[in-house]
Amino acid sequence: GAATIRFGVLPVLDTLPLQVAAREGLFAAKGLNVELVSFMSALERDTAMQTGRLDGYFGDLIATLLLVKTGAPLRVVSIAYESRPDQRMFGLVTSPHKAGLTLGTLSQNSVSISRATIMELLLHRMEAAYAIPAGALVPLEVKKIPIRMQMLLAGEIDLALLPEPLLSLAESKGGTVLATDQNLAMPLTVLCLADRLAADRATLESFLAAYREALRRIAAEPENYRGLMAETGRIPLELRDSFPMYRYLDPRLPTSQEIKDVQDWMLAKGLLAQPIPYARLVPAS
Amino acid sequence: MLEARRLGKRFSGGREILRDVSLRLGQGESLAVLGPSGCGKTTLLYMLCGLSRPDVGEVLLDGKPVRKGTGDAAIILQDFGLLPWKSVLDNVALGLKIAGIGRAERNERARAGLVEVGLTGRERDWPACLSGGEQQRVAIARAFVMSPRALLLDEPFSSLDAITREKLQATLLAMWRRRGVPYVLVTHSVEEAVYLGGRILLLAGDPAGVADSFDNPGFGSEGYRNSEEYYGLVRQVRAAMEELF
Amino acid sequence: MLEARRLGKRFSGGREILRDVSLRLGQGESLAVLGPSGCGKTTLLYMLCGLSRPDVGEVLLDGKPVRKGTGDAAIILQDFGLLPWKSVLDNVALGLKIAGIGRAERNERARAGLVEVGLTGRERDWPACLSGGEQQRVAIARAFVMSPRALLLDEPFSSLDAITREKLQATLLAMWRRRGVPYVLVTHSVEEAVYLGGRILLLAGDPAGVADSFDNPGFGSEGYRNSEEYYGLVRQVRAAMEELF
Amino acid sequence: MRSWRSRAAKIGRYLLALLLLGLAWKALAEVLGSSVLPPPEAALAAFSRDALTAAFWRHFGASAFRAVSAMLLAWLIAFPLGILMGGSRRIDALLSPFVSLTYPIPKIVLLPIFLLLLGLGDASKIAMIALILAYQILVTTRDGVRGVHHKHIDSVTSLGAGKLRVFLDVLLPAALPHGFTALRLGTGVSVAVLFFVESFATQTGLGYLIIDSWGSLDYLRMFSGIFGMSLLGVLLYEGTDLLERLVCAWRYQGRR
Amino acid sequence: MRSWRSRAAKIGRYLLALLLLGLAWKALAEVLGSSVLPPPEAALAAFSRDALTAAFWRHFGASAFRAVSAMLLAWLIAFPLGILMGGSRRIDALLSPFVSLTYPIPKIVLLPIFLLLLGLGDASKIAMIALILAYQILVTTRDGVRGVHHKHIDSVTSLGAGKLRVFLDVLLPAALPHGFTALRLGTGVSVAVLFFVESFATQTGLGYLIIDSWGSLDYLRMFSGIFGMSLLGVLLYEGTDLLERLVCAWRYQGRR
Ligand SMILES: Nc1ncnc2c1ncn2[C@@H]1O[C@H](COP(=O)(O)OP(=O)(O)OP(=O)(O)O)[C@@H](O)[C@H]1O
Ligand SMILES: Nc1ncnc2c1ncn2[C@@H]1O[C@H](COP(=O)(O)OP(=O)(O)OP(=O)(O)O)[C@@H](O)[C@H]1O
Ligand SMILES: [Mg+2]
Ligand SMILES: [Mg+2]
Repeated sequence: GAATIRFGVLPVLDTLPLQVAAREGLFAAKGLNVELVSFMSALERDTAMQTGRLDGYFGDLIATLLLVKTGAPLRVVSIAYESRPDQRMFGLVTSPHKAGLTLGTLSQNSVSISRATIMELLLHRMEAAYAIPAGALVPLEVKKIPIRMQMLLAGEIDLALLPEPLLSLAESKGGTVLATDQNLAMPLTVLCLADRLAADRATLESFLAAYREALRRIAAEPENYRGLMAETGRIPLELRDSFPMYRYLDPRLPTSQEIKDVQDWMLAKGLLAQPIPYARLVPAS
Repeated sequence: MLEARRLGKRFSGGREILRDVSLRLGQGESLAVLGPSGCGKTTLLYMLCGLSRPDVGEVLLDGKPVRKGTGDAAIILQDFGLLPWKSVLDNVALGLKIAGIGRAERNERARAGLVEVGLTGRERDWPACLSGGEQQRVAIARAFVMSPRALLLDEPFSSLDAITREKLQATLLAMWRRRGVPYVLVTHSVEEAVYLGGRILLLAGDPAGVADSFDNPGFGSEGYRNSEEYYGLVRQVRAAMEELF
Repeated sequence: MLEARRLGKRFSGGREILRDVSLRLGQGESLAVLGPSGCGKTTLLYMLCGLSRPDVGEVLLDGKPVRKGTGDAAIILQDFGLLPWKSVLDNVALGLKIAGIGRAERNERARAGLVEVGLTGRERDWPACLSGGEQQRVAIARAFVMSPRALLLDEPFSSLDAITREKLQATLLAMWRRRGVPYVLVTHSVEEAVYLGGRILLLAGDPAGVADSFDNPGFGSEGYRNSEEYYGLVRQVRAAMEELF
Repeated sequence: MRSWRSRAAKIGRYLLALLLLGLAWKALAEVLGSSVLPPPEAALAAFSRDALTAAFWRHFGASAFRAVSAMLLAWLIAFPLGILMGGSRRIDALLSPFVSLTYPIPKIVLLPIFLLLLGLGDASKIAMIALILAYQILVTTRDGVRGVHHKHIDSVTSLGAGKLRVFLDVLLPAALPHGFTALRLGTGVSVAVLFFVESFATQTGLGYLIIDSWGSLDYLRMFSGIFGMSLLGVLLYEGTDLLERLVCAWRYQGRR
Repeated sequence: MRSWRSRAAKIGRYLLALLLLGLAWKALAEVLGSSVLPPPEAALAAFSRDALTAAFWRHFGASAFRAVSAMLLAWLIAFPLGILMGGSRRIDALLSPFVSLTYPIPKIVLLPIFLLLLGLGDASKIAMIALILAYQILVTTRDGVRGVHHKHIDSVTSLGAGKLRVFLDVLLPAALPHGFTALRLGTGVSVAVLFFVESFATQTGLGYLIIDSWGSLDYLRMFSGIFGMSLLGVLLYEGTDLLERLVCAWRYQGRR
């Protein structure tokens, strides 16, 4: 058959359509041989991508831009998840021990994030969107998300920026969600393919078609996929039944403005030295 | 007063080494033990000072069971037992240190001990830099500077030249005369046994036991080694050995 | 033919141990070395077999510089040098194994060697389970089963009882008669030196050198130990020692 | 071979240790609250449940395979090298700088190179564990061999042994106990590294199980994984002990 | 004390090792031709630049402080315990099961407990490194002390020594070389663990520097961090060597 496309994924909710497409043979039906390779953290996934051991991956825009900066032959082929008003993916949540905190009473409270990732950008955007004064939040680097979560629940840190389903879990344990990504209107995660695959029209079309088919199936029978979502998105046991089934938008490319917004922030942070042309980031049309 | 009552010993392998060995050694007495190589002499001394426990019988020092770790019965081990990580001086002073004697005094006594065995100037050397005979002399000094209630010597002069050996035999006797410490001497030299042992024990057999014993009242005196009595006993012991071993 | 030419040795500490020691030992000859404890006898043997390099002078075996790791000059080390991780049999067979002799043959020869030193039945024991004298006998067996071009013995019988010692002295002489292997024997027993050394060397001084030497043509013969000649030489050597040491 | 009685005593001591650890755990769990530490009885119950599933043993087997292969690989390379370095001042002087310069590099950062050379599969995982173990085996063995008494080497040399035989008859047996120490150390290290290398490109292994459950804060499943690791560790550790008793029998001799 | 000449030779060998490692690196970089492995000269240039900044030395100092404190702490606890276990069959039989049961637990999973008990600061970081080191020191020391020849103990006992003096005069000195081996092992381990513990609640330390640059795919800065780790490791390693030569002088004696 066709050469294997090894596609790196993380155990997060955004990857459900990919999991469905892989499990239900949707890629195969389009003549593609896609193998999902799971990673526990972005660091190792990026390294595998960079060393050419992956042919595509799921990740956030920041990681993608950094990878392209270091010369990884990679194109964004679609947004995987973008923030939307009716569904939250990230949020700023207080520790159960600090449940009384509100946006107005923040002052020098520690918030744990992980630097140079989408987390830091989200915090930046939330501060702007919710008019949180500078200095009200003191970022505290904690790379490992489970540790971040545990420290929050134990009250060692005041707030944390967490993805779903951990956000809901923190909330269920008594934390208060102060801010979410719902109104930020920004793409959060993307699907990328190696240059050579993205340049091949037929492959690209087949890939996206399979992905669309997965979206269609999820939308048609969401409850059929609860188990898969719980397993691949690592939904804690106690939330498994109550957790809402996530909805996903049709694939589309990020616009040049959306990319520019992210790049501007990265340039300001020193993560990028110069902007990467939009044409270098998306498949040649 | 050191007393061993019907000692018996076998090793874990199951071999019985010693059976029914008894001896008594009062204050101011001495005992020389002769026996073929591997008969159990070292094993006997280990039991006499409590380092090893007999399977049968008991060892009493002044009426109480001997216990290891008291230093009551000092032993010169066959393989010297010097600590490689201590200097010669510290090795000699070790027993004194354990007895709780202050640094200044114990170093002085250790230095005197080293002079006595002819190792002046070697205080700061490591044992590994010493010749076999020098190591043996350090072990001798280490036992001699102590004040034990009994002294056990396991072939203490085996690696020494004749002159040094005679000098140290004299030192042993002088010490014994001065302090009256009873000693047990294991040796392979019949001459040495007869010169130094107030009583001579022959161990032999399998398992070994006391096969023969000789009283030797004249031992250790000035001209004894040139006396008829001495030669006679040497011959007598040798004859017994030739028969037994 | 073993030849040492004006050997000198000092240790890293700076102490000069030996100076200007020469000796020659032809096929079928033998040499006994006497000297006070710590004078450098062991050091000399180490140089003779190439284990240690002299700072001055050279050692020739059959005209060629002696090299370590050839097994040409076998040595019985003062501290036996048994390998604790090898059984008694394997220790004895070690030299043969190194010489490339097959397992069956070397085990047979090693077993015979053990019989000769009176350790039948101990083949499978570990050295740590042996008494001092038993260890020494294993070391003797190990050297005797080999076929070296020269044999160096460092106080080989020091831990043995008189009977065993005499038996093994006889074994050494028998081997020497059979194969003519020249040997150098370091000992502290004047009697042993006079019985076994075709030539007797006295080392003494600081640094030590050859202080005296005695020819001893009658050595090793049947009744030598009861002869006037023997007693005379023993007395003569002892007198020289008393003067020198 | 030791008797059944002493073996029973050993098992008894293990049970005692388990009991005491359980009590300490219980106390700690009470103090800290269950957000980081589930109560031991719950964890034990979950473990007993999981231990009956084939999935658990698949994880166990995958980890055991990786750990044991890595230990073997590391040992085969590092043990002889350690002996060489410990046995020869010259070789040691030459190679030591390489060791001390590269040893402190956190090997994790070499992951890219491993991925480049060996891919995403078990090979790179095993190589990574083996690399970390190899350093430890090397240092332990070398230091141990350095302590070999010179008289043993003299003794064998005087019998005609060249370098090879000194290596085989002295350095190798003298190094064995240290090699076993290194292996014992290695059981813990390889299990710790497993935890790291099973976080990429695999969905099997106890390390994966632990990280995955940690990520979803499923502490009970996580502790099943930890129990599994502990079990694996004990097996490797006691296995090493047993092997040592067989191979280094001479060490257990000579007491009076 | 060794002479200046031998010290110069040592530095020479270090330079040689650096050169060879550089060449190997260069070759690997050429062959792999990947951005994950920058050419050594670029990394070196970046390092020389960074090494002139105060920030770099702040990272270095923070890591050095954590590593050295952890090594001290671990040693103070585990070394005496190792001697006790190695010196007494009874104590060993009782405590060994605790070691073999808990040693294989990846200590990382205990991090939350440390954080709760000790807070987010340096204390929990140091404790975590120390815990991992302590196991290694314990096992190495215990195994080493087990190998002490019984005659040394007999000898001191016969002079009247009780357990305390046997401990101080025999087991302790006999254990020292093994303690140093453990410290040498520890240099590498503590640096590796630094890499992990500096990934939370700190913005100083070489581990942080490395992960942060790795995360932002800034490989040159990452290699500066790695160089820093290597430097730190060499200093600790050679420091241990020096200390051993001073404390265990008797080990370097007795060759002919
Ligand atoms: N490694 C060393 N470093 C320094 N000095 C040493 C070393 N080895 C031996 N010596 C010294 O060299 C001298 C000669 O030692 P050697 O072992 O040759 O004596 P020996 O004549 O065999 O004595 P013995 O009869 O006691 O066996 C001794 O004084 C000893 O202390
Ligand atoms: N740990 C042990 N296990 C088994 N057998 C042992 C052990 N230690 C000693 N033996 C055996 O016990 C016997 C007596 O040993 P011991 O050392 O007491 O002899 P010895 O009379 O002192 O001999 P030597 O004169 O050679 O020193 C020997 O045959 C020896 O092999
Ligand atoms: Mg004995
Ligand atoms: Mg000597």
